[in-house]
Amino acid sequence: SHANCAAEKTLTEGTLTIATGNPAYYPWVMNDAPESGEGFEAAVAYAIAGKMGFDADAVTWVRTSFDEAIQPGPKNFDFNMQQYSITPERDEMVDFSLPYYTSAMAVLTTQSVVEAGATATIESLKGLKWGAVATTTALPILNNVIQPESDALLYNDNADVNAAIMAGQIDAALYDLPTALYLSAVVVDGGALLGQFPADQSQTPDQFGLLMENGNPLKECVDAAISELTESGELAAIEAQWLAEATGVPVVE
Amino acid sequence: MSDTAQQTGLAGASPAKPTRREIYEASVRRRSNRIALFSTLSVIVAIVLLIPLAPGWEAVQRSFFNGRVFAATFPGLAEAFLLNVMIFAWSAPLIALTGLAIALCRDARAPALFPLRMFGVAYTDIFRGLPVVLVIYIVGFGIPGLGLPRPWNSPYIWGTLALVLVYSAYVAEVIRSGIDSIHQSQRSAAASLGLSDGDTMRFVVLPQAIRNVVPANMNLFIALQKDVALLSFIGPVEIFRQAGVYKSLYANFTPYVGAALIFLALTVPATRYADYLMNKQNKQRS
Amino acid sequence: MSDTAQQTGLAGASPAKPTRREIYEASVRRRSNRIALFSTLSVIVAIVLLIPLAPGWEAVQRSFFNGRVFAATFPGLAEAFLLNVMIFAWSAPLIALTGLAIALCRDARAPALFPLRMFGVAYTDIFRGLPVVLVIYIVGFGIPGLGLPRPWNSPYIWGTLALVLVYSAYVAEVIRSGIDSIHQSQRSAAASLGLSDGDTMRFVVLPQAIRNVVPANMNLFIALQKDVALLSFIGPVEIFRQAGVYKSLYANFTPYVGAALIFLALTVPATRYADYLMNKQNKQRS
Amino acid sequence: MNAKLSLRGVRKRFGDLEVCKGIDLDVAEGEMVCLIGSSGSGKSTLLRCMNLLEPIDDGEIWLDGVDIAEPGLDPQPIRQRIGIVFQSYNLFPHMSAVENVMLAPRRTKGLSRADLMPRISQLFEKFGLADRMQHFPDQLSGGQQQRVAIIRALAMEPEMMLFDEITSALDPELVGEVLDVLRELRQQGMTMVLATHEMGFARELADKVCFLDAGMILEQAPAEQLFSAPKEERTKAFLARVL
Amino acid sequence: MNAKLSLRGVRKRFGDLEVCKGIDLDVAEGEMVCLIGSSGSGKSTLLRCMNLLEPIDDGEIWLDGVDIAEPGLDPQPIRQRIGIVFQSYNLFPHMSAVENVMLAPRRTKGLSRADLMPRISQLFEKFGLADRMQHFPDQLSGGQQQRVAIIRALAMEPEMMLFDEITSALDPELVGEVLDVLRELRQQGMTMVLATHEMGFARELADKVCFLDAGMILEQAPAEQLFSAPKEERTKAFLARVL
Ligand SMILES: Nc1ncnc2c1ncn2[C@@H]1O[C@H](COP(=O)(O)OP(=O)(O)OP(=O)(O)O)[C@@H](O)[C@H]1O
Ligand SMILES: Nc1ncnc2c1ncn2[C@@H]1O[C@H](COP(=O)(O)OP(=O)(O)OP(=O)(O)O)[C@@H](O)[C@H]1O
Ligand SMILES: [Mg+2]
Ligand SMILES: [Mg+2]
Repeated sequence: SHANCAAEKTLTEGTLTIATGNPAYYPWVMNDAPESGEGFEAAVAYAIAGKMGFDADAVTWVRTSFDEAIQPGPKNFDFNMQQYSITPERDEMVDFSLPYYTSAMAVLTTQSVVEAGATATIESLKGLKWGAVATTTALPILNNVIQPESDALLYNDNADVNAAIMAGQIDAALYDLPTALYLSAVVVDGGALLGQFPADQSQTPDQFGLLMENGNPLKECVDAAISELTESGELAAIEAQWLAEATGVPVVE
Repeated sequence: MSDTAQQTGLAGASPAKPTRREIYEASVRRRSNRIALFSTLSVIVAIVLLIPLAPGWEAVQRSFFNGRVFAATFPGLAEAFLLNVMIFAWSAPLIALTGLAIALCRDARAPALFPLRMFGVAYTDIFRGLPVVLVIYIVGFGIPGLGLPRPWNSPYIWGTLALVLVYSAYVAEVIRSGIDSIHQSQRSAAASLGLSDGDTMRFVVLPQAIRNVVPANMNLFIALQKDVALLSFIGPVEIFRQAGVYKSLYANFTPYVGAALIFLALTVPATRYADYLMNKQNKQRS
Repeated sequence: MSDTAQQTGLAGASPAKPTRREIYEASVRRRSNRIALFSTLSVIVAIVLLIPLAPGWEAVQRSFFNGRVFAATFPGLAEAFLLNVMIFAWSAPLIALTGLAIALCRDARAPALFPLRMFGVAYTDIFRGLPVVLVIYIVGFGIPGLGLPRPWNSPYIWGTLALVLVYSAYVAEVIRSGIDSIHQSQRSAAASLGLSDGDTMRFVVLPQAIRNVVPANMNLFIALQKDVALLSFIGPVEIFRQAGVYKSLYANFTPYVGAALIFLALTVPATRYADYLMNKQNKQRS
Repeated sequence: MNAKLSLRGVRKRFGDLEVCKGIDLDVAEGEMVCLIGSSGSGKSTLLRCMNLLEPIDDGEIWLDGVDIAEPGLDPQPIRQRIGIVFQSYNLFPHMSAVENVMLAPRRTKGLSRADLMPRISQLFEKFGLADRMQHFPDQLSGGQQQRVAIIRALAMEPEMMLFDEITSALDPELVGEVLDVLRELRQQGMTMVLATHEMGFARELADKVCFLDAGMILEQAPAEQLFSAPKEERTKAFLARVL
Repeated sequence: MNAKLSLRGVRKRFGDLEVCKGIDLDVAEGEMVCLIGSSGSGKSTLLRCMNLLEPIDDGEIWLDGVDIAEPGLDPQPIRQRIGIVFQSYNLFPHMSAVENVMLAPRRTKGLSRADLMPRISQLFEKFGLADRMQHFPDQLSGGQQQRVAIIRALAMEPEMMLFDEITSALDPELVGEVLDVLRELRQQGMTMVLATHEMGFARELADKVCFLDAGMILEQAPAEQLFSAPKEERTKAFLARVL
């Protein structure tokens, strides 16, 4: 039944074209190779495709930047999947699917900042020097929840934020929890996670959705597939497989 | 004078009566005004009517010329532009001074100053040869990594340094060309009065050289004002970055158009003025 | 000639015997060479010895001057630089032609061509007034949105267009100043032979004007080669973006240093040559 | 009206300055007319008006019975019929001598280089420049440049020629070679108008000499008569100064 | 040795071209020496050597019994003692006349504007420029500029003055006012060396005239004697050409 839903609605008949980032980051896509189906978003993508009636070999991947994804006009993908947060403002320009993941936000910092006395309290966080990737929704959370004393510095991508942390230009950066876990463990020397803002305690939780061209007829098919995956518990299983349980990270008070 | 007027009168063409060329030219002028008006209008009408017919015009309009987004973001952009102005304001004098110092290095003649001269050459060659954005990345993330404590590792300091390095190389070249353009006889005259080399440079050569290169330097400083936007890549939230933030917030490119308008409001008059100075100078020269 | 040589001989100072100035200058030269050598060496030694003593030097060296990363990434960077060269290669002629066309628009004198003249003025003012990176964003993401089908929405096409828009505005101004610099008497001479305005421009004015502005245009094209790097912001993986990808991959800034070296290898000789042409021209003028 | 070129009441002003104040002048076929007068009297301007380089404000200019001063007339074909050579040669510096000469005939008459070559090398030969055809202007002396400028004008086969103080920018020893060219043209019966301050030359060759003063032709007469018995006080004063 | 300035065997070459070929010359205190000779004979170069603007290659220059041509000597104090004025004035175009004059005394002698003002306005007054002190060079005529240049040199209170064809760039009617200045200085007993082509002036005022030819002083004698009875053939030929 779902297979019929997508008929004549995809970019290329019989094929589902999915976009992700360049590069795509761990743990969302392992080894920058979404075709393997390894990594949370890659696995979710193939699960959704399956529900919509596409075999694994009927899925093609393309790469886009954030700007290319929101650029007006016809897209070169059916949907785009790279941790796009759903916001009402963005929703006016593009279409989002139902959320496939609700993320906690986490504070990435370094051991030396922790040793200098930073703690997981809003009071303590306010005094830090903050940075973030300019195109993420970390920025509104930073400004609305933490309200730091000095203006945050903003960067193009994760790599530049990490460079700034390592150069000591910023104390801390706000990421979604899975990304922050990966960065603190692997990329940032002496990296540490200071605390997290759990999604269930937030009034405006950070929810990831698939991004589509405004008015894309495929949306209902995608939504149907996602709600089916959610209800059946398949989505939770994929999450448990690829995204580590972040039990050790204290909740920010 | 009255003599002339009389002769003119005698020859039959009083100033009041239009000559046949005047009559012809008046008719030409009327016709060409009509043509100019008509052709201008038709071009404008074509633009206004045809562009909206393009298939994606509505989408582009919503993404690029979105009134609601414009109104919501413009004040924030203008505020962010203050940071551009401030970075410009503290960079410009540093650039002028550094550029002057480098120009003097390259002009140093004593053999003991050979390393200074070589330094000047290497400096201008290297920093004129690199893309600004590359220098900003390398200096802005590299030097702070030397382990400087806050506030000495601020991206404002090192981003500014990157701009100073690049632009002072250009300014140095321009000043040096100004120094070279001062005729040897001016140095001779100063030397013959018993002035030292330093005094000759300071009181005789430099004032003239710098006056000669004002227009060229003005163009450089306009370019600087635009390149301040590149500092955003290492952190500072100036207008270009702010536009990017709004872009991702609204998933809309209108903020970039707003930023463009703000830039134009500043750079167009400045460029015009620099062109005017440049033209004046070229005229004087020939 | 032989007369002169004889007189010299008679006066007692044969060319073989050094004069007292020659003796003095030889000793000065020896001493200054020693000083120059010594001061150069001490500066170099100071740099080599002192910088590594800075607290973070090792970290910086590891992040910026990492031999292993350099060796691993340099070939990839050089390959990506081919894309810069290609974008440059197809942009440059387009820029030259567009710049020429705009310069001629601004020089149009017939009143019916008033919109053309205004268009030329607006074009140069707007595109010289905007940061290149802003134009690249607006054009590179905007026009494809007008609903163009692939391959007509390629970032290569529209990124190139952005570069052409900005640089042709500068080139047009330079060419126009070249046209203005041709003396009115040359146009008079051509007109007196019965040549049309078009032929006068094409055969008499333009060849001289363009020859005069070669050095200025060369500097613009060097700047263009550097600004090609900004196209990376809309997608093309040229050297700067490739360096960024390596940076993310290795969490290391050495690839940027590699990219800088590649740029310098190209732009330093080119800038030197442009300076040389510019100086030669200035000398001829005065 | 049997004059080749007739000026009637020609007036020309630059802004507030009236430079030609009603000039009447006839140049007959094959005649050589010399304009003399002090600096600023309007000689150059008058010549430039004659071949329409400057549009006149009022008056008529008849060439072979056609009023070429008619506003709105296309000046190009007229200019091709009347050659002019300037004081400052104005060769095109980026072209060799022969290219300077060939440009206008090639573009306006549609002739090829090969068509033109025989006649043009003949001209170069006649004026003693056969070995200089491939030289660029800055490789030529002032006198040679001026002769190339004359050849360039003659290559258009004009019906008449205007010369504006063509020797005054030359060193004295180079003047002779250029005046020889004019003698040669005179012999061939070219119609010529010549602004000059070489009074000896005007006296030797001119059929008619006009004395310009402050934009008016104050006196015109056959050369011998004007130089030996000028009527006007101002002419006398001017000749006293320059002779 | 009682001469103010003595040259002994002065040689100067530019590359392969020897411009001074062993010059011997004495200038006594209060004497006025004129250098004459055709263009390129080395007059300007000799003057520039005298106040060390050009280092000489060989020979000696004695000023008050001290050899100022000693290599390695600091030339600045010497140049302050010997003023020079050039053919092309070389005023500093970005300074007013009075600033042009004050710059050197202020910087080298540490005097303030107020210290200098009385004496300098006196100089401007003496040379008829009292009302031009605040003008910039491009607001002054050539003759006025040249007089400012002389005042500028005199303001350093030099012990002697060198003048290099200081009237040759001036229109004829402006020459007189500059020569008047020299007459005035002569009267005050200033020691002067003057390269000139104003033979009449040389004859009127010079104590001694030297004829330079191809870098050598071919003949030197009291003015009257040299002009009326030159001994050398070349001198005769030169005088025949210029008188
Ligand atoms: N394009 C122009 N614009 C304004 N004034 C001009 C122009 N051309 C010439 N004049 C003025 O017209 C007057 C006559 O100039 P013209 O060159 O015709 O004199 P001339 O007799 O040729 O003098 P000369 O012997 O110096 O060449 C002069 O006062 C001159 O300044
Ligand atoms: N800086 C220089 N470099 C090379 N050659 C020079 C230089 N200065 C002068 N000369 C040459 O030295 C010769 C003498 O020049 P100088 O100016 O002394 O002659 P002069 O007698 O003053 O001539 P004039 O009457 O033209 O001023 C000339 O041949 C000149 O070309
Ligand atoms: Mg004239
Ligand atoms: Mg001289």
